[in-house]
Amino acid sequence: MAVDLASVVQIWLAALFTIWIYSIAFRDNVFFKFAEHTFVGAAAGHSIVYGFDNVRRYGWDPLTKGALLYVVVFLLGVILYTRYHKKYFWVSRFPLAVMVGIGIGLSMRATVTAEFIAQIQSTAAMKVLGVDAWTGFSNLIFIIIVLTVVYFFIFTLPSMHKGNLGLISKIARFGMMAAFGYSFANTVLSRFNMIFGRLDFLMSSWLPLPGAMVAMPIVLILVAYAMIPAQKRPWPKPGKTK
Amino acid sequence: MLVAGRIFALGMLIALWVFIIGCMEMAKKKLPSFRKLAGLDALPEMVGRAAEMNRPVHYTTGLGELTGTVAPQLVAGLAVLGYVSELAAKYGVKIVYSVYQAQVMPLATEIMREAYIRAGKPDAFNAEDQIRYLSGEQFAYATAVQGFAERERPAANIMIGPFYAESMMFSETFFRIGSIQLAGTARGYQIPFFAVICDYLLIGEEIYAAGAYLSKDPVQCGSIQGQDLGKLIAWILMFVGVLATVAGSSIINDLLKA
Amino acid sequence: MSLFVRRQLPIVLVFVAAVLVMADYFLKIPGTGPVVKDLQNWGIILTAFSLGFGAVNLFYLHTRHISRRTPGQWPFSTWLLLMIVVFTIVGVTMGPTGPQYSWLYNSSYFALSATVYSSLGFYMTTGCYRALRARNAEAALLLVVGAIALLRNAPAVAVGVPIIIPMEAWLSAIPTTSAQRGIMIGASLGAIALGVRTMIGRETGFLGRLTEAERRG
Amino acid sequence: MSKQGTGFWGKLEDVPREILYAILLIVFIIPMLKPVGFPVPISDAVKKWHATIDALPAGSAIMIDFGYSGGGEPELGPMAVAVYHHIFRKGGLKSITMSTSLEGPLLWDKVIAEVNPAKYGAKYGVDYIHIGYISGTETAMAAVGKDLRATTNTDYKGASLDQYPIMQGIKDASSFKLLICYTTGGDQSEGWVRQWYTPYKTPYLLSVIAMMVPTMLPYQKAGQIVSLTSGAQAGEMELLLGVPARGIKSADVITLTHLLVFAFVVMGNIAYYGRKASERARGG
Repeated sequence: MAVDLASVVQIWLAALFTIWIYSIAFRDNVFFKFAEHTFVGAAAGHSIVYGFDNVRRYGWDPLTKGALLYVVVFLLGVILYTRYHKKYFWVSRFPLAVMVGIGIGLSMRATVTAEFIAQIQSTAAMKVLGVDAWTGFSNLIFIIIVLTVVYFFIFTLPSMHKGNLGLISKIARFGMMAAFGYSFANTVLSRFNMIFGRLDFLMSSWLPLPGAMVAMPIVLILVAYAMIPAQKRPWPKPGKTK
Repeated sequence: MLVAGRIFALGMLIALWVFIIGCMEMAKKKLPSFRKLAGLDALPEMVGRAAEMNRPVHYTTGLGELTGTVAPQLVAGLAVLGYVSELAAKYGVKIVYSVYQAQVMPLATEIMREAYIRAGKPDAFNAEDQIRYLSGEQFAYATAVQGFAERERPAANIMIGPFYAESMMFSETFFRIGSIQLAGTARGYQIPFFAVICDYLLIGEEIYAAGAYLSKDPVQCGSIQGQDLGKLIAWILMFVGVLATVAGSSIINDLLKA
Repeated sequence: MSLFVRRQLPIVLVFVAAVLVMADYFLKIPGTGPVVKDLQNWGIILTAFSLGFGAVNLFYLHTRHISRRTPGQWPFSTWLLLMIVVFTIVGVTMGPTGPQYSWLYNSSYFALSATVYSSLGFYMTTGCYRALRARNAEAALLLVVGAIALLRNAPAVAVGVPIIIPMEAWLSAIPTTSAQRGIMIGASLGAIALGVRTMIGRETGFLGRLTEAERRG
Repeated sequence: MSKQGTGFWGKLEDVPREILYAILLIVFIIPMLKPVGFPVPISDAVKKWHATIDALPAGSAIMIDFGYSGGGEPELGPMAVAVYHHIFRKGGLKSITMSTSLEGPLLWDKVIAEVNPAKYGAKYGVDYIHIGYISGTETAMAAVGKDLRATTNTDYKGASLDQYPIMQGIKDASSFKLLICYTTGGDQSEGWVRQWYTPYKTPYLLSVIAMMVPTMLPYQKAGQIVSLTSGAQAGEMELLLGVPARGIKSADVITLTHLLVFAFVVMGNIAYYGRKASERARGG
């Protein structure tokens, strides 16, 4: 397999990081800490890179092409960073207020339709009669669960939950537990697919490289060694690296 | 001037605004009463168990910032922290609060100190030992909490707030060391893990109700009451709509489409 | 500066921006369209500016570790800051999709971000073994539904035991969808209430740190 | 809360996690070394997704959001690859991509390299294009929906959009016949319903990581999403299209590991009830 040096180094780095991160499932150790700090630093750096790219493409480019109003946006963008100033932190509230305001406006205007009215409408239109018995029964169960779950989340009218009415909340809890069981199984699927992705990378990209088969046990032994508490291992002693 | 097909939505939105603001105003005069929350009722038993076993209670509120969209969940978590601290002070149990957000530290200190004063044991509170800022990074915070669990083996673990991927790590670790657990979050993806592993659960919006009920804050209580009216309307519309559909009428459907 | 400018004016701005965006959707008012269009594009640029916040926060936190030589932490802090600098320099000077940046991304960030969340799969496995118990009726229901979905998600099982396919389809379409819908209706009201509280200045989280006078005001 | 027990059942309940992990890893690795080639059934959601793209008239523009992060790549990468095969093979469609996730542009590069559009005679700027990461998530969706060219005038490399024939006639959401989103985030999957489906009624195909499927189901039921698939179904899409790749490769592993987890659940419960029974027998 002909691979250039840059790709080889890339695969080695990615492989080491993968193993180091997985070590956390067993115990905290110095290699995990290193990989984790790399992750956090890289994520922050990546955000800056794309933030810069966006500011340049959507702000700077139009500005240099003559859209002078963008000067205001640039000023607002820069004063966002006054939030770190001891005295003038409050100046950053103005651009933040614009962002928050847009966010609220966009979310509220659509939420009331997409997540409230559309859901009510779809429930109300379900047929219990005039369809085959099984569909009718299923739809009935559906309607009962939606109604009981909404009822369950009514908090400030305690009389709605007294005595026999408590049964409604019980049904709701059963409905939600079924949903949680379903979600849990799907999460297992997601996480296992992710593990598969990483193991597949290790086995089909890294291990075929020269030296990887020898390196793997060494890497694993080092990680295992790093998991021994500092006081119990012969070297290095606590206080030096940890 | 109105856009066809969006009229009912606008009317509904305005109605909801009126409910929410109106209830907040009303709550200033008289707080609404709340239904029982099964999760909260378990707390005295949990803290009592810790007292019997002479082991600490662990509390944490997950990630998120007081300035972000999940702030209300964090606020709810802090309100419950006050109540649990008071219980712990009364039972003479040590409660340890693991913190992810440095900005929360002063607020948490105030809340816990007041709780100890309410319990009549102001001297028993030691902020440095009981409020531990671990890290502002998700997995560093998560591993630090796990380390604490393994070392000090708390008898009870309470997690209320915005939780992310660390929910599974926490609930599994505390389960393994035998802690009795109460968890609550409004982050939908994480509720199933809590439901599977924890002994007691506050489901989704229940944490807001718990926080409002315990803090007696009129804004929070009123807001929840306003939302309840919205839920009542949704309930009635669905109920009547289903009956109308059975009767062959699409009156509710047409109304909602307006 | 007066309390009004510091505390009330931002809330007024929130209110105005939110009302404009909503008016553009619900009402036909000549002139709002172009204004909201600009406003949204401004929102994009401001968000882009705010993408540096994370790095600044980390910078504050970790320079403190470095200057105090926090045992066991400061070398990692130095490395973390170095990573931020390297990513920024390579990405900004050589382009965010250039081969150099792409190399950097694939050798570190991509591998790490793909691995970090997958490590939870291990916790889930032990969770399944130890905690997924039929302790009571609710837990038993959760377990049964979860087990059926697990089996359906194993492709070969679904082929071998075809009955599992309609069973899972029903569980997904009926109880799961309906319970999620109930939760969604409640949560949508929560989102609207949060919006209202922010618009009228009862939820001031976004203002950040409040001074003593502002808290009272 | 676990009850640390003694005796056989107690020990079985308390198997050290290292052993459970080791068994899991072995079950992962064996089928990777020796693929079995288990069969895979094709579900209705995947068929419906496929049919939706098939039914698009020639010349239709599709908006595609690469809204996932690296963590979702093993699921959503193969799905995006398979769908691109379909789009390019059908031909005559314009796929315009943007990203609401910071990692989107770089992940898109990976996917395109894997698809190799040139094989189908598809050209960048004519048949497909990437207009870049746009920050602000829902704000970005709303802005692009309202007026795409007012939001951005350059592609993801910073080249002017004017030079690309694919952008002719593309103005706003109404220029698109279909919306596709691959994502690991709720802000994205739900955001497109709120910012595109709700105001513009653009037909919406969504692929998310499996764990997000349940929360998105109500939208599908209400007709706001035409077809909802999980990235884990990428193998089914590959089979349907006859382009077996990474998605189908995972089928063996997923089958065996799921059976293992199922066995773990059963064993755990047997141990639990075994311990309870023996406790009752001993102490009552």
